[in-house]
Amino acid sequence: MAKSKSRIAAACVAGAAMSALAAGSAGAATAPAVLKIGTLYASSGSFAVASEGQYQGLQFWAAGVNKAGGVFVKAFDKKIPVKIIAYDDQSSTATATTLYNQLITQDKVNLLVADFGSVLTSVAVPLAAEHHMLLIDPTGSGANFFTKKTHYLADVSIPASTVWPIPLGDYLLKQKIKRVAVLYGSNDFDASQANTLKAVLAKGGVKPVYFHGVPTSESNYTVLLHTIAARRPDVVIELGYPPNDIAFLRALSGSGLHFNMTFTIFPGQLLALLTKNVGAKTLAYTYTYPTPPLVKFSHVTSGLNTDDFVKTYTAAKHEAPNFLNAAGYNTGVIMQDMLKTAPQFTQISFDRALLGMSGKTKTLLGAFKMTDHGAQLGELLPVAQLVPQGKGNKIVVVYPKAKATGKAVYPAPKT
Amino acid sequence: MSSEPLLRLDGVGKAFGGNIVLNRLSFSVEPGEIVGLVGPNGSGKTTAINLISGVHRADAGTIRFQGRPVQGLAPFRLAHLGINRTFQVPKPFREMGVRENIEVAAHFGGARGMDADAVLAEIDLAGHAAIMAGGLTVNQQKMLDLGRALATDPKLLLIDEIGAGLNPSELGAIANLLQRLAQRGIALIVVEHLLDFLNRITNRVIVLGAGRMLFEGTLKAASENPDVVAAFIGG
Amino acid sequence: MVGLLEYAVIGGILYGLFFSLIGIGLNLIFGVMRIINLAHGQFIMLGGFGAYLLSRDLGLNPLFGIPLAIAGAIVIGYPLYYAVVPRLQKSHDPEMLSFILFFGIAQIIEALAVFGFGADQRSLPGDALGAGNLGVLGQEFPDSWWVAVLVSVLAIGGLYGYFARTKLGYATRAIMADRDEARATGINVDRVSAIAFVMGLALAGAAGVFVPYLLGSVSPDIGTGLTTTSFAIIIIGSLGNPLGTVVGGLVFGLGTMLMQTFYASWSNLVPYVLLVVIVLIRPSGLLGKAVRHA
Amino acid sequence: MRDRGAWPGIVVVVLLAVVFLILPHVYGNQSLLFQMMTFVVLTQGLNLLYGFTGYLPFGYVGFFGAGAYATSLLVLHTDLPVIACVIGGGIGSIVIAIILGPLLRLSGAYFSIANLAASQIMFFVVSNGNLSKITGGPYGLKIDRVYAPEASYLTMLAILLLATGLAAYFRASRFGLGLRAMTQDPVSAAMAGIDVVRQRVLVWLASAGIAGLAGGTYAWNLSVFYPDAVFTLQISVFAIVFALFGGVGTVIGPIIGAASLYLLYNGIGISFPQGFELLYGALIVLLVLFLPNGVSSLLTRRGVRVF
Repeated sequence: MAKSKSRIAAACVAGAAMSALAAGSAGAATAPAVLKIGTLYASSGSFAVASEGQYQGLQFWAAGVNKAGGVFVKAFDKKIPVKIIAYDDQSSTATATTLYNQLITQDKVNLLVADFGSVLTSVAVPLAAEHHMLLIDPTGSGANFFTKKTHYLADVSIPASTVWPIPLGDYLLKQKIKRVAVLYGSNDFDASQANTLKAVLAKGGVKPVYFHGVPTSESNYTVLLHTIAARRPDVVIELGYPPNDIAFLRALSGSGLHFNMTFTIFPGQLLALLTKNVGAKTLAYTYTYPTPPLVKFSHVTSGLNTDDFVKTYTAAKHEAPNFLNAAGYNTGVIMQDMLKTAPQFTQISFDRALLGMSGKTKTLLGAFKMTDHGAQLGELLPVAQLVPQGKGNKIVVVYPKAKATGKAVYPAPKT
Repeated sequence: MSSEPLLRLDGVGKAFGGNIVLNRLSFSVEPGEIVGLVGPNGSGKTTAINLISGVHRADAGTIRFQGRPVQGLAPFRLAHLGINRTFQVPKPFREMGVRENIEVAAHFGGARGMDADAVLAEIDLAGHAAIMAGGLTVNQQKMLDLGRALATDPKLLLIDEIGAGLNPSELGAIANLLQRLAQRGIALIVVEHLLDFLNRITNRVIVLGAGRMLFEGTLKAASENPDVVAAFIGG
Repeated sequence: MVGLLEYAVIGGILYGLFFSLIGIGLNLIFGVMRIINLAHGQFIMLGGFGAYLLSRDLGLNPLFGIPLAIAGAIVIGYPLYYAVVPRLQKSHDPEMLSFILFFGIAQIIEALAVFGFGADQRSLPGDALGAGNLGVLGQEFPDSWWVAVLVSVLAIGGLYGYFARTKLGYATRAIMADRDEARATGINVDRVSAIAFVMGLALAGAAGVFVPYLLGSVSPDIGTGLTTTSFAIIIIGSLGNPLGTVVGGLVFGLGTMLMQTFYASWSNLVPYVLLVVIVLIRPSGLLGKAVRHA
Repeated sequence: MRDRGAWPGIVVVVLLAVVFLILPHVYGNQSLLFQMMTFVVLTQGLNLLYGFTGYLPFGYVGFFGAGAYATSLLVLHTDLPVIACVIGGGIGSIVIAIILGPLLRLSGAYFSIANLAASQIMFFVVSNGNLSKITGGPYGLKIDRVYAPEASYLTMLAILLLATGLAAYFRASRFGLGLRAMTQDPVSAAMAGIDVVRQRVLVWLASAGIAGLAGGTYAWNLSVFYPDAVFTLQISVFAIVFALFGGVGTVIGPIIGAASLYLLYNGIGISFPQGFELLYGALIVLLVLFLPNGVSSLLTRRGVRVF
């Protein structure tokens, strides 16, 4: 018993020390010497790859602004350097909950940025609202989050996954492709896309010939592909996470089966990873949603445009950026604009500033459009095809017309 | 009621995976009686005890205790009714004190008034009350098994080879103890290979051979019965 | 496009045979040592990364990952065995304590793998085990499946031969039947167990070589899932019985592939529902005690 | 010797209450305190079963998740007060435990792994897209209209005291003496008149109920969650590791184990995140090798009877 008491006492002392040290406070009237941005990332577990990408993008942004003397904060009419305080949640929501709280209550960060994805963002949503902190949410787009008006949630870098497949569905209808097979992971991200796609197709009178969820952990697609092939689809759409896409594409190339059109999500976000794992040859003629930097936005109102971002990022990190790096960087750019326009240094003023920027701001990810529910409508993802070029593949945007850079090769030739 | 014996088996049988180990066993036991159960290894003695004490369930026949059928009852219910036993390989609660071993049975055995100290004195372990049961010798552990059974205030005790490995003076002490228990009205069924020991305490033995009852009567008469002799010699 | 059922059945048999190899190392170690190697899946993962490194840096065929797995199992397995197993077996509850201890080891391996290889998915050249398809009864499967199945059958057959034909194998079986008695009859229990431990790890590593082919890719976080699936398989078959693992693998493979074909979204339930149902009907697994004592 | 009565239990319960009522005023990260209590509750709940009957439930998280879902669905579909919904979560878990009762016929590793499988089945069923209309499926659940960190903190504290009280009862009562007897030898325990099956089932239900209450309160505290958050195997694993670290079969062992290791977990996680998994893994290995009966055995070895 004595032992447990002394441990708890130690915790008390540590706690007291921490609260004493944490001096700065959100909404303080005097300018802080450094702007504390709190965030989480996952070094291990199922979200590690994506989360670290996003975190590196944010770090790249912070390094950039600090080199220029910090971000301009309108409320204090001066530049203030930023400092990122980041903890590792290891893809665990339980750990993430305490760490978000740590950032809010102990580190008293000025701005709170969520970890990658809906799962690790979810636990921060009520916590931020409770502590009246604006949760800046780069990639958490769960349909559950944006159900009411709030000052404490802002999805900044990707549109809700429910709207992603709208152009894809329109494209299929326009091309009069009737035999559609959809195979999706049973998780928020993939299932919500599958359901949107189904609804879009239904409007055009198309009912998928195959429409099934598989476990998110699914890794063997050989027999599934055979079952799908038995329905003689023209297009097979696989909505998954990167490991699913890799397993799916490898199984497809090994199976000897061939479809006129194959679509998966992640070649458009993590092209290097997918190419490394499944090979350029297998990826050829696959369709995807291309994301920056695979599609370029050259006219921006804030931050670097896509090409400049790729150049500077590659120079700084000796590695070409992917979408998640861009999303992390974009989060920084949006915050930078927000601080530049918010008249007061308060969370509500920040949220109003973001709403004010909505529809007027363009970044390397395209247009920034946010609802008062905090949802991002932004730039709809086009449809593109990977077309062989040299040893690799190039992205050819095929839909919508306004963004198209070429015509689709349909049906896809056997490679 | 008065005509009904304490325990009565009628045509009791048991098979394990098609292998018949006990076939149509019938006998009865009166209060205060000590009955010996003998037979070569594998003849079904321990199985008979397991069936009566509820550790296994009979496939055929009826077992009546005080006139009511008891086959199929869980062992703890039989313990509450007054049937208890010891084990060939003693099974004390090894990481509990000797006294705690007795207390458990006194508390849960349906005889809450039982005095643990009296039981400890009876089985001659009063001096070891505080040590862990696992620290006792095997023979002491057998006595502890007996003590745990006694703490439930049994009417019928099934004693499975308590004498093996004891020296003559220890055997004598146990024989005296068992006789004292019988005098209190407890019926005992004693499985034993040591025929001298049995001869000393029983009036009646039941001889099993290959799962069947070969003989019932005095040990002396049994030793003259040709079936019994054949079973023991022929194996 | 006939024969969805036939395709699923043949696919299930092939997949199941491969998963017998996935599970068998765990079962061997449990059977001989009563030790639950909760890091089993992490050793499979290391086997996958071993083959990946050979293929990427030395340009070797991934099949060289198998001898590398054996070498790795010897280098890691012997010291690990002597460092932990005898100590665990002296404890009051080796089964449970080994579970915890190997959970710790699993964490260590996973952390080191993330340090060493990064958290990304990696895979092996798709055509290294043959780029075509091979059919049986008109149902075609990728060459890599057949190679994986062939290796699985050889490895399990080899293990069977080891048990049936070699002196060490006899000794191993004696230990599986009764450790103390085996020691009493003069068998060097520690030496034989150490060999079985190393073999268990080597089988896990060898299975890992094929993971990128049958499961798409390998990454540091796949270990835990493989461990729980392996558990289901060896319990369905019956703990401690290597032959049972093949039965368990086949039941798992067939169940999964049939489910995938007809009720795709429920296919992940297969191993666990089978496990619970079988364990409740036959607590000792499909090939329970009857076979072990035979 | 044994009959020290209820005093040690009362002392521990009062101490816990005082400590966890004061802590939030000293240390502001209430999520950390809440989760620490959650893990102490789960560790104690697991200890009830493992420490007092020898059955190690690898799938203990299944009851936690079942409680979380039962509570949340009650919040969404009824007008009951949240506390009643949390109690409903406990009852929901007990119902699951009754359904899974036959698992108790299994022993050792078979029980543990079958229980693990059962928890995975619950997870997969709850998160299956075909049941989205009922369970939220992969989209998870949102009950943020009742979000109340203070109230859920106090509720978790009440559950912590309940779990500790139960452990103290098991430790000091005749009922608990019976449990110890049947863990050591079930056949002899039956001959001693103990209804082994009934006692074991009661403990199983109590243990499941504690996890269910904890799960319900945890869901209330999160208020937006995906199935994975309440069904992740990490929760079982943590409870097992914490219990073993402290020492099972005692009242304070699991409390010490969970509180200290959880603090360490966060300490490493916050100060040295890269090395976290490695250090934690190494710590577990060293513990099992050198302190297999938990830290409370350090006292036992010196002749102190740990309560």
